[in-house]
Amino acid sequence: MEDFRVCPATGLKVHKPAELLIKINAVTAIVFILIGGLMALLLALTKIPAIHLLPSDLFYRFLTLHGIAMLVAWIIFFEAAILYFTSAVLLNCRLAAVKVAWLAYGLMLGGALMAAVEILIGNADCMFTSYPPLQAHHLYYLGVILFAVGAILVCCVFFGTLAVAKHEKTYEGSLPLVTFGAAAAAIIAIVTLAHGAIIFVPTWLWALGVIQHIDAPAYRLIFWGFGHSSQQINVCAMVAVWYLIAAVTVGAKPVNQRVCRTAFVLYILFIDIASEHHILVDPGFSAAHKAWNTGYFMHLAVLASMIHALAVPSAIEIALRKKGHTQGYFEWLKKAPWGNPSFSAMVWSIAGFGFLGGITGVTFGTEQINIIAHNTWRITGHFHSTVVAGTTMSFMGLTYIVLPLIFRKEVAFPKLAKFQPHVFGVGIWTMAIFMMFSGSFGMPRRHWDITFSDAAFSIPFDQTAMMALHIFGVGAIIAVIGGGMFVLVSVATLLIGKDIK
Amino acid sequence: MAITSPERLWWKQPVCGQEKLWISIALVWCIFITAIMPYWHFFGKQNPSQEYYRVSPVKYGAIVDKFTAKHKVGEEAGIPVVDPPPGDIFIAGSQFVWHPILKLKSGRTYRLHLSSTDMVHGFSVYPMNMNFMAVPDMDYVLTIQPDKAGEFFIICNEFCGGGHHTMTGKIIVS
Amino acid sequence: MAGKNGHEFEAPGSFVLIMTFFAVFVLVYLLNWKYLSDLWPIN
Amino acid sequence: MIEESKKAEEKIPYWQVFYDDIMLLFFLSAAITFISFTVWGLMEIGNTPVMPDYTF
Repeated sequence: MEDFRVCPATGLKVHKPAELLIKINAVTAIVFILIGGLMALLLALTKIPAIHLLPSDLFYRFLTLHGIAMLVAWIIFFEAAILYFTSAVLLNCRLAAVKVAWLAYGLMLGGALMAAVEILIGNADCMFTSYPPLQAHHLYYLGVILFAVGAILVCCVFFGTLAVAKHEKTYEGSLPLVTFGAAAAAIIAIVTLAHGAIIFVPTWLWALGVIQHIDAPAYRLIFWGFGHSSQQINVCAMVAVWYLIAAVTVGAKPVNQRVCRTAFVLYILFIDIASEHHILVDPGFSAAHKAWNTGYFMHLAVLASMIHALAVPSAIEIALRKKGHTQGYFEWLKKAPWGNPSFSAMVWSIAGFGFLGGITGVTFGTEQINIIAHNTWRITGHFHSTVVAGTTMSFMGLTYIVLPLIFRKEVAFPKLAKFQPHVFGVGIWTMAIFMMFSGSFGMPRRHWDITFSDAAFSIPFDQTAMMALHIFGVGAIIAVIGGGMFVLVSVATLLIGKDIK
Repeated sequence: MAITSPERLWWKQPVCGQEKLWISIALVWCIFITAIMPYWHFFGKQNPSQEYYRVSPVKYGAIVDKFTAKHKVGEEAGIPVVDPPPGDIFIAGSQFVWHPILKLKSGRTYRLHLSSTDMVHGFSVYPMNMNFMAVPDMDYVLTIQPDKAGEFFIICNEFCGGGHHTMTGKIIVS
Repeated sequence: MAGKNGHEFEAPGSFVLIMTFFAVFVLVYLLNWKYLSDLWPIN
Repeated sequence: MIEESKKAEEKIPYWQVFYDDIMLLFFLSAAITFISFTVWGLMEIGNTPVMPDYTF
């Protein structure tokens, strides 16, 4: 068939239209990480008290854009690429409904650009959360809705492809574990985006003047069914990517399929109710609702993460021990392919998500402990650990695999690529840790001026926390450099990388 | 491999001892961190309040104004200071100030009503680091018992508009 | 290759790592309860 | 191998069939989230009593 090519390295049949969609979604994602990264640099330079670069209105505007560009556009465009890759490519199958996939891409790009432009021209200084009664221009909400519809279509194409593969018998038995993980992500995505639709459509009508009032507590409830669950898409996608990178870089096999799949099933069933974490100190909800939704069901999803936390490293360890690195406890770790940026990005991702993001997430998600963490900078530090040190790092690692495999280009500047995950990792860890450290003194998030120079009371903030703010700044700048290296290597590979034939 | 289909009957593959041990430990831990939440509700002293009422921002604003007028003892930085007896006390967040300033007595019990007259605000007591949400349309009643004397500042920690970073308030405990 | 008879520790290094992780987890978690209990009594 | 052919005839365990049923997992996921988090939460907001009057 003309529509397919056979990958010389893996023997996989690659559907050419799917390949093109993977490429375009991945490239778009990288454009958005560039925009978001630029914003990150400006925000960090404002946060450092000694520099305090931006005026307050631009700070809040760029903070909103940073959230939309990173949390929504970069991550979800990349996830679209992952969904197409894990379905069409890994299952040796054609992509179902190529036209719908292009429509989805168009909607997502149009929506993201619409929201971004509205933010930049000052019509939507409302942060990612846009809590009513704070109102943005109606086109901002429309942009978010279009993006969400596009993302739902991506999931539909993914499920369609699974059905096609099953029907055309392009694989036998159960789905590969990585595809199963991606399916978990897609399931969660649809539940999440449904919440987004339920809340953003009325909010859009409210901005248009059709609806008079949006109930603030109800908005907060349903918004977080979207806002927090959308991060659980990332968790599933990231864990699937861990298994993928471990398989490709060291030939790791899942130690036990039943255990690994059970962990994904626990995610599918229970992780969405973790949205409760955002409304733990809100009026309107009883302790029963709070404790139930953060309690045992939710902790089964925590259990799932803890299962993966052993399953992935032990799969890697077993594979490396088989290669002869058997001495002591850690020879395998020392002799691991650290020069491979995919591998090192994956290790940074596992450690970052586990030690920084996971532990803090469970801690802050405890009903009572949330009182000392809610809306402080600890929360910001927490989700920079999960979404950046975790998800983004794993996606960076995957990029180094996708470049030769799908784009068929040799990675440009291999030495730079080798150091990139370490630079980014050191930066983002420093940044996230010191965010959390300052936050534990009560330093608020989304705050332009922690010296309170224009406020009624200039609050003498703790000097240790103020010092930590400078270390945070250094970490943030290192992280931006690491991110810049990633964009540079990717773009250079696309433009001047040698073709692989 | 994780990127190819597993063996046909993957369910029957036995779980090795190491994984079994870890899953057991993790499960016990998850049960513990679940049980500690209801436990703390009964035996702990710091719990999110379960008392809340519907109230329109206009009505809440009027109640806070009346409360302020009744107990006003002075003014600081243009914000009225009140010295109410133990019982129901009120604070409102509005763009961009927390008012009134409350004078409380250590060791006494107060029912602190918290709400907003416009946007969603974050109520953060510094340096104690105690955080709650002030949501319009909702009166959140926190039963508090200040046990340390001193000056406590209130920071708004939810973005509420352009002057968000200037939004502060004060509680004085004697 | 894994778990043929279901009882061996075939990845001892990973087990050490996960135990380190668990120790940090427990420590951070309990420390936060301690910080919480320093607040004003509130209900 | 003899063992292999035997295995091929063996019925697929119930749980494995369940795990392979992506649509069922999707419906369970949506049901749990909507019932436990969203609908219950909205009911609690809806049942909030009105603030009593305070006279000073």
